[in-house]
Amino acid sequence: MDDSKFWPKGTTRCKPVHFGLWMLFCLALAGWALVSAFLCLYKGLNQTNMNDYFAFGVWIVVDLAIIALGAGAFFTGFMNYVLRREELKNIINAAVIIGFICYSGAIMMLGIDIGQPIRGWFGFWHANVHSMLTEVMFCITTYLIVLIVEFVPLILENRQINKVPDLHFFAHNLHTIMIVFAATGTFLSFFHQGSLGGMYGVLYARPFAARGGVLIWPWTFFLFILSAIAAGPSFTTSIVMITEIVTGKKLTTHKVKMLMAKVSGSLLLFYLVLKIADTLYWAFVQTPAMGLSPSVYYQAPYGTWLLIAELGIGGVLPCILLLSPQVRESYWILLLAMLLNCFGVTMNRFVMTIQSLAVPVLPFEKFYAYLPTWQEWGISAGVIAYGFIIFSLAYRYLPVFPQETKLNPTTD
Amino acid sequence: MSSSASEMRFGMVIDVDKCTGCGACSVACMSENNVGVLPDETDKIRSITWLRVYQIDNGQPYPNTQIAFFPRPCQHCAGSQGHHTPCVSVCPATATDRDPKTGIVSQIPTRCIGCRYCVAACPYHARYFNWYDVPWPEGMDKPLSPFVAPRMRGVVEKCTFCFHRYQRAQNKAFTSGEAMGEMDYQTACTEACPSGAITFGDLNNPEHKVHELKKSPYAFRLLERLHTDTAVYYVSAREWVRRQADNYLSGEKLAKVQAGGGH
Amino acid sequence: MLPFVFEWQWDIGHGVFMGLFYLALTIVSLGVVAALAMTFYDLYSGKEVHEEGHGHEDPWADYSYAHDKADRGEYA
Amino acid sequence: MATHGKKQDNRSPADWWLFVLGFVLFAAVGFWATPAILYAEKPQPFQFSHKLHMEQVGEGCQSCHAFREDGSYTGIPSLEKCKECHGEEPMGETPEEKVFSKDYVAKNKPIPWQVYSKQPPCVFFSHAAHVANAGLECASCHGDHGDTEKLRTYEYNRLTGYSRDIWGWSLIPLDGPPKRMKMDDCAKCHRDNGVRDACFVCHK
Amino acid sequence: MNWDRRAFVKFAVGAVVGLNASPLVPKLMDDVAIWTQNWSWVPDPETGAVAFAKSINPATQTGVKARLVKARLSGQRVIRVEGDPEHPLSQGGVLAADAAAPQQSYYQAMRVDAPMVRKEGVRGRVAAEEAVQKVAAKLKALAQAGKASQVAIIADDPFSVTGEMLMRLAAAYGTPNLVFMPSAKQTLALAGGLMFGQGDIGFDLANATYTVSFGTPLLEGFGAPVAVRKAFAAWRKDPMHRATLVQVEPRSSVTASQADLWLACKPGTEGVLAYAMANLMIQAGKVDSAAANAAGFEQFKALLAGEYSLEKASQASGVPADKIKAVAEGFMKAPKAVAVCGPGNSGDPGRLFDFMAVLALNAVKGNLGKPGGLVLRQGVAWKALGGPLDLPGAPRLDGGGKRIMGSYSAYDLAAAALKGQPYPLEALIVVGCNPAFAGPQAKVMRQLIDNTPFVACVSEFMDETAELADVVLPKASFLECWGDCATPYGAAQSFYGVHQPLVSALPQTKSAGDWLLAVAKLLGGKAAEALPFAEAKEALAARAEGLGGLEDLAAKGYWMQEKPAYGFSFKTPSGRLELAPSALGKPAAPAAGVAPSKERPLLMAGIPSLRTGAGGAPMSPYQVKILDEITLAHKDQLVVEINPQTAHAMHLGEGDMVEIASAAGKINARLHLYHGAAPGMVFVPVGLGHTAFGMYLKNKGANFFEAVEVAADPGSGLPQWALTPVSIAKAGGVSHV
Repeated sequence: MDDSKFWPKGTTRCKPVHFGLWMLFCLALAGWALVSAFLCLYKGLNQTNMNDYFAFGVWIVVDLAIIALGAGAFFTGFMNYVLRREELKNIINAAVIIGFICYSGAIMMLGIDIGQPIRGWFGFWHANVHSMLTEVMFCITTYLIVLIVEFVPLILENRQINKVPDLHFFAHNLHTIMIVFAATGTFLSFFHQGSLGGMYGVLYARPFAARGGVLIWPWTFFLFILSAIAAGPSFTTSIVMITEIVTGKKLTTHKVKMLMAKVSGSLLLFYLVLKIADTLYWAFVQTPAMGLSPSVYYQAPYGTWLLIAELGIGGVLPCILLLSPQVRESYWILLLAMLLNCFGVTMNRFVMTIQSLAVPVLPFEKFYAYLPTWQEWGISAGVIAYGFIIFSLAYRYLPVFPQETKLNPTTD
Repeated sequence: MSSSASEMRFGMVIDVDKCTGCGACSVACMSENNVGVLPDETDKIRSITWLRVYQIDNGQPYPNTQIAFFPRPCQHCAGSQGHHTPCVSVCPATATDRDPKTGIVSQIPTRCIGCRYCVAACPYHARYFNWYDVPWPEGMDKPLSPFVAPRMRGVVEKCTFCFHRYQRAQNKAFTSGEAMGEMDYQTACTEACPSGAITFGDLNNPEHKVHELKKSPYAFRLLERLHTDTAVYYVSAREWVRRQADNYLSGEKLAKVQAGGGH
Repeated sequence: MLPFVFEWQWDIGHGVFMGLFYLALTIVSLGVVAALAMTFYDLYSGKEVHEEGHGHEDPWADYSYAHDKADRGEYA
Repeated sequence: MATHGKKQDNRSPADWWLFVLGFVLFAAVGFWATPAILYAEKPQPFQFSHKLHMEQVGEGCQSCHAFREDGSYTGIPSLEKCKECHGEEPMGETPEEKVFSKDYVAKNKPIPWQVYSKQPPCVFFSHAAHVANAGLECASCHGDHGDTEKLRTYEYNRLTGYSRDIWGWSLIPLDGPPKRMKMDDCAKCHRDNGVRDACFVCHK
Repeated sequence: MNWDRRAFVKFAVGAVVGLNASPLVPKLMDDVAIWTQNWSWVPDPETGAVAFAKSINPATQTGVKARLVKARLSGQRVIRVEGDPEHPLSQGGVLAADAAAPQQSYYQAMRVDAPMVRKEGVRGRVAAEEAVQKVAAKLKALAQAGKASQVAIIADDPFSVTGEMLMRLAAAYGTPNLVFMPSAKQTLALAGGLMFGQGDIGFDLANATYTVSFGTPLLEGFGAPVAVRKAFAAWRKDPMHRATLVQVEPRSSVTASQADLWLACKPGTEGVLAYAMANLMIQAGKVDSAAANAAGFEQFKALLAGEYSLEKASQASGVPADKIKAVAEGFMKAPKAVAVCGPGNSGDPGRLFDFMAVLALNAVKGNLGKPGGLVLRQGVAWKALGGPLDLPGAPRLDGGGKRIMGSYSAYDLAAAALKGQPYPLEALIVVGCNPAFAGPQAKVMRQLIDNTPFVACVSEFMDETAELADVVLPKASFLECWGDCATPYGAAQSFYGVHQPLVSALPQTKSAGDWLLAVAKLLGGKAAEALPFAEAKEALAARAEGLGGLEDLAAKGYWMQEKPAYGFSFKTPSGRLELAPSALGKPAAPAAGVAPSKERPLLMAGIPSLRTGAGGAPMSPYQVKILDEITLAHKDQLVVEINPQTAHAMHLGEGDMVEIASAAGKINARLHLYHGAAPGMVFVPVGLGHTAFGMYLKNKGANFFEAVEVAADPGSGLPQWALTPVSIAKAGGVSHV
């Protein structure tokens, strides 16, 4: 079974049997997810460990994390098309694919997470415009459409599909006006990344999550955007680097990676300054005003190590690394710094979801901990498997990396 | 909080010193509103009791230990200082809404998509999600009331201040012509309480008992500092009970936050 | 999300929210329609399809991007 | 358009009719086939003539469908109400009444009528508010059901289980009750009469 | 026309666009969403006319009003049991058990829905005639063989019409072994009889301004709980100046917490405190005239001064002397003060000494027959069902005859029958109670049932006793049949409540009275003459003639003495108050209390709670649901309370799985550290641990009565199980922090 004629021009891919094995592994993960999804849909959400205190569980954490990490798509697109940083052209395709994976994966997970998926469209039909979640639902679905529109031309550039004239021209024309979609995507992403943060900031009756703000947007609105665009490029670049390690090929010049790292690092710095200011204000001014002390927030097992992990290991450390030129020159330490950056934003999403629900508000309530069931892990793993499958297929059959042929001169 | 003549604000005054935690209010509420029972109800944070009776104690060692009870229905918050009712403002599908005419927060299970954002937003844990499809074994569906629709799985439900009794009182008023009196619309828990600890009525109406009771110096509300402006007042002559209603820093004195809309 | 739905009352919240939302939707759909239109134009103007006749590494190379500085040989 | 290059000739103009054929065929399926599959019929226990009864009773609809003193509404009358006039021996000669007297009155078995306007369990419709307070005519929602000779066939939605009268005759919100009785139609009538309502006014 | 791929694509695109142009997609989306709102497995209760009917719940003695819906197709059903505002005792209040009653009677799996007979070990449904015939045949055979006295009957309430019918049937049939579940009414009647010659005593709580409750859960199961709570509400009407309530008991219970003052005494020393307060009042010269010239007053005064001085009492009870003094003074000064005694915290009938000490304190205060004090009740003027019948001569199995005033003990009966003295048991009939589960005799009763050749059971629920019985006759619930219940314990006015059938009973079920009449008819002879009624309603009507006829009694739901009868008369042998009762010859004195030993260092007592249900009747699903995690923990483990210091001393921690073992048996539970628990004690919820009743109740928690040790109370001869010495040890199983 030789699929070489589908490979992008001038590139070599691993033998189909290796690719088949890899696909089998991913499909096994996806199978586990399907079983979990069936159980949750058929028997109901009692299959999870969520309850009336933990209305949100690991699914929402993963949703928020992959949408934050998927921000690489819109921000790279924004820099490439709107800010005319042309060298990002070599990584924009990967960014778009990762963005598409994250958003479509998140929406599928939300489909299972809500109690009545069949009534999901009520959020659009009977919209409550004052709710941050409505804004999230509107923007995420619209931005997914934008991502699909950005992903389609890449698919149509597969060597065989490109032969069909209609599709060839359609892909080309879409590409010429891509700036329109990139700009709309940026506008939409700005709002829903913010609204995901706003979702927690507006909970004025939940002291841990509540924040002051400007007009209708709590500070978490802006903090979530900043942390997303700080982590997005890192996530995209680290995925590309991991693909390079796995396939043994150089996919983009190191210059592109250094640029992404530099952007990521500076945004991370900007975010950390604001985040630490917000945390200090929240811990020493806002919380006492509500009659609570930070020690109430940090109880076993969600102790202060979470703060250190989020802002220290996941924040300050990668920021320093990404901003120092020697690190950006290196390969492995750069990869490590970017992964730490992603780890930081994931911890932030975890803390804002799980810990804010664990903290009791009524003085006579108890502090509860939460541990997902295998079904919940199954569906989270399913999204990751879905990502592997889509990215592997895209890498194998679509011309994702323009510089690949030049960087890996084939012998014949 | 301004209240025009036509605007009613139904609320409760619960005397904690009369409540002995017997649970009659909780059971009467579940029987009145067709709340189901799962085979295993020991997981208390998944058990649906619209009115949950919390047990609190003064933390003193033997022999000065004292316990008391907070029956906690939905507080039907009005929200204040620019904030809406905590749960109503967050629902994406407008499945829950606060009726300005009666001050009651409604919950429509047939529109709820089960995203549970309102459950996370409510600081009083007064909202419950149907994690299970409630089993109705042979005979258990007979004592169901036709005036409240039983809920399906995957939706949120909460105390409605027995609004179906307001609807029936409204029907009676329409056909008989007289206006609705205080005693025409009473909740199931108010009627059930053997110690008469719960009083229900229109907080804005001077003739209703609650209008006076909420003015007692011993009256307080849960989590007053969050400015949720709740409709359920609690009364207790014991200072340690009043102190359990809100979060205080160790040194803070109780008088700092006064009940009865002193914000 | 449509004005004839039950509890619809116009207020600035609705105006701003729905306005921006429909704006974004129209921009995206116009973009796609524009691409389709250009495709039909290309099809019927008989433009040639540049298949793999010449194994040029960079698929974008032969398209004259006046503005595309990238292909003026500045690979690192 | 001018012909350009060799592409033009292998596209025969006949191609487009295939698109139109597909369009028309499936549009027909959508418009005609789905209602036929979606809605099914259930027979009434026996025929009933409102017209015949309206001529003989004193206060029109209220004589059988009346208010109770606590303001609730009887809706479909119970067997006891029928027994106020009917006995075990049929009064007229119509075959329906024989079935009624023999199978139901004699056996004292309640009549399992298919109710055209049965609202979903989550709806609280107050006749008191609409008839006693707002003074609406029965026909404004029930149409000419009161003067029909025979009961029309009862159709219900296979998927939702609700009678077609309340949610199924027409999709577009132009024609209101009795042709279309979805939530928006009730809301429209409320809005036109300046009644600002909360969810719990109509839901339970 | 070449049908190539491009043509097919065009057709397909046309089809898709065409389909979306039709209303198919929005219609299906809408209908599928509506389908989720109308699932078939979610019930749609039928509406109908609402009606109300009055009734009384015999289990909780609350006057209730059932809310009925008369639906067009499915007929009449009860949807709510609410309080009856016009009822003088309950005044509209209900308990959790009342509000959950509809579930209890409708839930099929719990109910016995048809008569059952066990053939070769397999229990099968039979027709009513066959079941009754089997019971009657067995009894007739025994009577002919002269073994009539070797039949025992266990019932729950001696004052109900069923109780009276059972007395007449037992007497007519010829067996002396009719035993009722022990209750505090008997202890109070005994104490009153000894000191005043009056058994029918009540406490006028509503008018009292200073109440001292000795060792009884006043707010958690004393008398008619709702009536007491209405008095409690009256005390607390105005939060600024409230009537005082003092609770005397070892544990910080609900009553102790709601009381204005709690005297945390050592277990079993409540009576000592009552005597000490009386002594203080005598020392202060504040003695009522009736007490001053009571029989044996000098002897009483000397005993109190000697044995029960302030220091001795404080030392014995562990309560600081100044607190005892303060309460004694408060009791002295208050215009309308009353001391209250009643059922113990473990549901036991109470110790006679404690009751007599409390009555003596009331006598010294002089509130006998005064508002807010001890009052005599007029007694319900119901008509007896027939002429007096002579009691059979044979000795009673539970040795009841020897004791004063015929007290009952199912425990002694079971123990004696097992030993075969004075004679073995041939047949056992259980009517309307669940002795194999509820009550100290649970373990012994199960052995007795196994060894008794014939066991018949008239039961509403398939409970533990019914599951072991040979014949089970389905009893109707109080919502489905005629029945009554008499004055609750400690009520100030005598009372008589009637419940009527509001809902068509399950086809085969009848009231207990009907089943007795059916058996009596088949027995014929004297038994038939003793109960000359066609159905139980007729017997009730006969009884109700004294109270103005059954019809308007049923409509009103109750008969009640208008207001408490103030004024007091003594019917003692000496014609006056007897502080040293002639039957005893000296004032009451406590016997040696139950003491913990080395290998059983702790004392176990029950936790009185209105949530865990009353007596053998099962808790309905709603009641099980409101048990919080300090009563029934995750995975259905019972939770017991222990004082943190005691637990620490025994190296036990919060959430440990422990095994509590006494001489009689052992139970497994999870430990909960509670500051309010008295040191050296462990407190166990009562009423859980059923092994029957289907998924809502089966195997939830452990049964307190499995580990209870029973001893006869030296004074009243009634079984006494308030305190049991137990050992406590970790029982493996991971502790859930």
